[in-house]
Amino acid sequence: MSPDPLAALSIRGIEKRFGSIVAVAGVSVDIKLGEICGLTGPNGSGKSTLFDCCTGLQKPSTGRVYAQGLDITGWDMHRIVREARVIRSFQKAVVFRALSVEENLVLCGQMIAFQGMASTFGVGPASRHRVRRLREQAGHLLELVGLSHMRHATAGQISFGQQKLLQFASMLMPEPQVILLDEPMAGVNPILIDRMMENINRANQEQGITFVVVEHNLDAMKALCHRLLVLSRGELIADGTPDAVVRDPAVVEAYLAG
Amino acid sequence: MLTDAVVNGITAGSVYALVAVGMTIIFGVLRAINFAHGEFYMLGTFGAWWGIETLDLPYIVSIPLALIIVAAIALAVGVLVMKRLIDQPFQIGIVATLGVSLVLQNVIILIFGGAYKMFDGGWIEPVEILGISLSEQRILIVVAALVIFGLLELMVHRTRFGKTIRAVSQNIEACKVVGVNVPVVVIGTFVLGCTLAALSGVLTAPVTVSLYGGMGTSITVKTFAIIVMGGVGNVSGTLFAAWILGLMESFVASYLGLQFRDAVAFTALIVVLTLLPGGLFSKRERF
Amino acid sequence: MAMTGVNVHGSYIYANPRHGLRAAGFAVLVIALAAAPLVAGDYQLHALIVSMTFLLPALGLNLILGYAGMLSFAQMAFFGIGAYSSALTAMRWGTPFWLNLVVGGLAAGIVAVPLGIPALRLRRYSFVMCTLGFAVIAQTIAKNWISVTRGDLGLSQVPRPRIALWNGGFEITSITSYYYLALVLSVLAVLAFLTLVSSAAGRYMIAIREDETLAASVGTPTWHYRMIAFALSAVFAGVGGSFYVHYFTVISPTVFDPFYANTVLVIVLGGGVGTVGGVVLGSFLFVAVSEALRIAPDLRMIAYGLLLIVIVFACPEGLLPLFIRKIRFGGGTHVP
Amino acid sequence: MPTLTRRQFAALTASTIPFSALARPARAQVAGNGGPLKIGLIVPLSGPLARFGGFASHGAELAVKQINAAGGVNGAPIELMRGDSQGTPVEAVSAARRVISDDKVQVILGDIASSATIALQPVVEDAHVILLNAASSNPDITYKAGVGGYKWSFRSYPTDELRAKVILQFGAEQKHFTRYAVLSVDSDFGRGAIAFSKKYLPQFHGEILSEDYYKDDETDFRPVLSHIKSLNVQGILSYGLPDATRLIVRQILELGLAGKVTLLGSGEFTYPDTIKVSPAVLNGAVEAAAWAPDLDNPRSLQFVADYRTAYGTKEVPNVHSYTHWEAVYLLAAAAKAAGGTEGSALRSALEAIDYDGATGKIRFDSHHQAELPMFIYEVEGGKSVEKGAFIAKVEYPA
Repeated sequence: MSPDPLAALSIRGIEKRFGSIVAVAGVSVDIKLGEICGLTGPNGSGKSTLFDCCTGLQKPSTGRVYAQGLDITGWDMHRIVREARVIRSFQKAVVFRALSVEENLVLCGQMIAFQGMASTFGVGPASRHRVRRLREQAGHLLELVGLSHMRHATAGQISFGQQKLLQFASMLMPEPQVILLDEPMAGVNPILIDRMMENINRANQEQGITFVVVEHNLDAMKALCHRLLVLSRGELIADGTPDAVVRDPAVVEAYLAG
Repeated sequence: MLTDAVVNGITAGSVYALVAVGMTIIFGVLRAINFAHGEFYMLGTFGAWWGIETLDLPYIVSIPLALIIVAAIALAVGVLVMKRLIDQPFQIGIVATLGVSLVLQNVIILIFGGAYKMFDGGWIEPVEILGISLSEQRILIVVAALVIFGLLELMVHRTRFGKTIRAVSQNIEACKVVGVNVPVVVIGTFVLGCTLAALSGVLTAPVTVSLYGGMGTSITVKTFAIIVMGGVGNVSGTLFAAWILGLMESFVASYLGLQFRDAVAFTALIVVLTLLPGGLFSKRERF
Repeated sequence: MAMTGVNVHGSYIYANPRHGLRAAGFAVLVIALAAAPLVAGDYQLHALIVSMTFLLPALGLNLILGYAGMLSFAQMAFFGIGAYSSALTAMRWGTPFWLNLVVGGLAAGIVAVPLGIPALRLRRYSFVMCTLGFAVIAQTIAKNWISVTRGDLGLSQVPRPRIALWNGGFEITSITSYYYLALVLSVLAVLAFLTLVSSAAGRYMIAIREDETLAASVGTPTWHYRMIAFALSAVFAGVGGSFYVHYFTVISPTVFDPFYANTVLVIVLGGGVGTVGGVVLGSFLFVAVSEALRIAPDLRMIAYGLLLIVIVFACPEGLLPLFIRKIRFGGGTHVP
Repeated sequence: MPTLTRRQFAALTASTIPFSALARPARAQVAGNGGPLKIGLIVPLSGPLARFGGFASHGAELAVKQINAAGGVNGAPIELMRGDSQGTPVEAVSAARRVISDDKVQVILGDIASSATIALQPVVEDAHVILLNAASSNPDITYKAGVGGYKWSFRSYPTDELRAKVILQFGAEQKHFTRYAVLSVDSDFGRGAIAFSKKYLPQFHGEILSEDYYKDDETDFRPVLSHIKSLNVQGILSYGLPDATRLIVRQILELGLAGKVTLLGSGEFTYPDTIKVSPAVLNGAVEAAAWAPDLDNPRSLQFVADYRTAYGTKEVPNVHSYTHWEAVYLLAAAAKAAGGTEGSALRSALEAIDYDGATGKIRFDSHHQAELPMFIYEVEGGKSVEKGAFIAKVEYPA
């Protein structure tokens, strides 16, 4: 059970208990570099908790997580993002509502442009140059996701679907290796869902970013993912191509029972 | 001297507990720190003093009179101010209740003058218990605190109003959805909480003797410490936290010096919070 | 939706220093203030000085509350620490004024760090209580450390500021010179504040205020930045305290009383938390209101209290948004 | 060390001349210069110290009313502008600046809180306005006034050094006490008086066994009193607040300490309202006061009667009522002597004044400190009994 140093994420025996409740019951799985991997399962099956354990929001009770061989178990979230280049999204908290669309992107790019903490206090020409570069990069990304026209709008005032697109664009700013998306299509209208899938595919193909996507929308998952994982009651019950997995009797039963 | 310190701590703690429990239930439903809470304590003593001095009533009659007066004032404040705090960010509550506190304090100064008054009533004859001498009034305070906390526990867990209060403090949105009249609950809780503060004021007035407009301010600050230690919104936690604070203060004052009392109490509070961020009696932070 | 920390009201104007309107407004205000001694009497100048004295701790509170999302009552404790350390340095060693300012700011900032280590792990009300407790403890120390602070007697005849110049310098004594000193300090403080909040670090602080978890997910070391915000807010307060003590030339433990802390709180919340203009407006307006009400000493605090209640419900985001709206509708100026 | 001269109280009262006889020839100044006498009264009217500001305010207002009813000063009525200091330096200076700048007062009367008074000193110095203090106790106020620096600051209130000394002397000579506990207010008044007491303790062979200071809104003294009970002390040195005194007395009674310890110091121990709380506790209590309502002096008794007529019989004037009332009369006398209210003339008149107040002659020394007596009262049989008046010269640090 040694970690695969080439895997984008190597999850080894992750278990998470809250008192007597077991949310994740010993999951081990490798996410290969360059993959778009779906993670699904009924409500309460432990998908979000597994995400949390991989990204530092929660510490696993036992088990370890590796990113390309780097042991990131128990690291703080900000360190995982900065040093392991593994970034995640949240279901509800999507954008920084008081900031403008552009500022949201600049903020997310800062961790690369301003490495040391002292540099973040800089206001000289060098810092201004860095911010200008970030704005240029932001402008480019906004064009890609189709939000250029609302660059200066306050993020809290654009529609929820647009916020999700903004969120996605933000996550590309720090040039991550792995992106974990927590229900990117929930609450988004069909037209924007298509645009979202297009964006994910493009980022995957052009930048080689690995994706792990938690989603209930099975049709979208089938179209998007190279591989599908199914969790039920904290255990991994299926792992394979989307077509194979949706026909798996264990999966069907889990959904019917759930 | 040790028993003295314990008895002193418990009696002082009971006074704090009566004031603090009002604040904690108000906090529960409203999630707002009531900076004017000490002022209702002050109004209670002034109400009773007014009854005794101006209407020439005996102390026992002036108690309900004071409570009725304060409840009426609290109702007015509740309708005019507190009701509007529902769903507002908490700093709005701070400024608004600071305003209420300034108004109440200075209206009293305007009506009765800034000078201190003397409270002439109550049962202050000392009695000996376990070799410790204390006034009957203090025994009354401790008994009253126990009775009131018993009643409050019953109310919170057994009555419809109590259950509604708990429901509102746990999830105000859900309560609105199921048709709970949230403003009524908030105002009702506010009036109840303020009346409890006033009761504490009336009961302690015979032992604190003097009254003046600004007397509520320090009570408010101590009350904050207690409700945070007790775990905000926790009725029995408040009583124990108040007793613990009373005991702590009593020991510091007895063995270290009165001038260090508040500082040591707050240092202890900081230590407690550092170790148990949710307070002493709350499994998790509820608000 | 903040998952941790104090939930600050949702929508206000983001501090973008590039707003032309803001820069113009700031310039007009500074010019108007610079010209004030031509028309204002000593009393009015004094009131303006008091406003500017409170502006510094208010900016500090704005940083910690408006930009890092935590309500602190320790602000006036830091103000007091700055005042005491600055006064003691000046009285013992006759140090120049600018050095006293630095000493006051640094002393407050340094004390903030060990306090912040336990306090910043706390959330919301526990944090509020912790900072309130700190003010009480600071007052007790000031009262009981008699060999240094002279206890309740306080320090008096604190030297007036000496401004060192090539020709030897001069001592600030007249109210007009104090006024200009306060104005220079305030302008510098506001500029420093604007610079800070528009830097990358400022963006991180706003992110923490908005949503601490989300901020961490974009690589913000949240604890560090909250600590920095806390320490810097103390520095602002300490510098304010330093100016205060050299203006009033007296300091006693009463500086730790809730009165001061409440004044600063009202300035920030009433003016507009999370905005620089709001705090500037707040400090002038609330001192002006409290002074204007002196016409009726007996009714003064009642009226002040009523005003607080009315203002907070009429414009819960502080007075600044109200003013901006007026400008927008009245002058047709578009604020993006 | 101050030289202490003890006089018989009777002699002091005998020398008191009725106020109407005070008129003395005006100096060689043109009458009416500087306009009517305008006094800015800066005291706490809100906040926790408002309870003292109220008394001071009533006293000063009564004096103004009386003087104006009798024709005013130099033919013009006195004008009194009140300003709220909240007992804080910031508010005191703001209030003072306002009355100086807008109302053009020639005199500031105030504050009660020492820190506020000290903050006012440089302000009046720059504005060339007189500051007359009639209530603060911080010794710095006069150390740094007159030849000490501030030429415009005056204090017409006896010093706490005198107060602390006479109490210890009375305790040693009359009561033969040696064992003391301290329970004073945590302010410059309470702490300052105890600091002076420590200076004189060796001289009177006393020792302090415990030392506690209470906050001005303290309500629970039981822990301290329990501690004091275990120490077997004879006297409690208490320089405190009158309303706290009542609590202390009641809690002494509660703890069964009545008759076992004696309160000495200052805190209205001998006022009828205080004695009413518990005569058993207060019997033998010794108060050193700058003034007391039962001072056996016709002018003082008339003041008490007028005050109670004006503000309701229930309100007994306190020492601040009296000192501020007398201070207004003192200023009126100075204005009369100066023949006007022009600043420097008024100041010279104050420096030279020889004024007969209800408690004795008011004359300012080189530090602008009035030499005023301390009265010793003792509770005997539930009644306040005057034991003598003491006066001393203050010795200033070099």
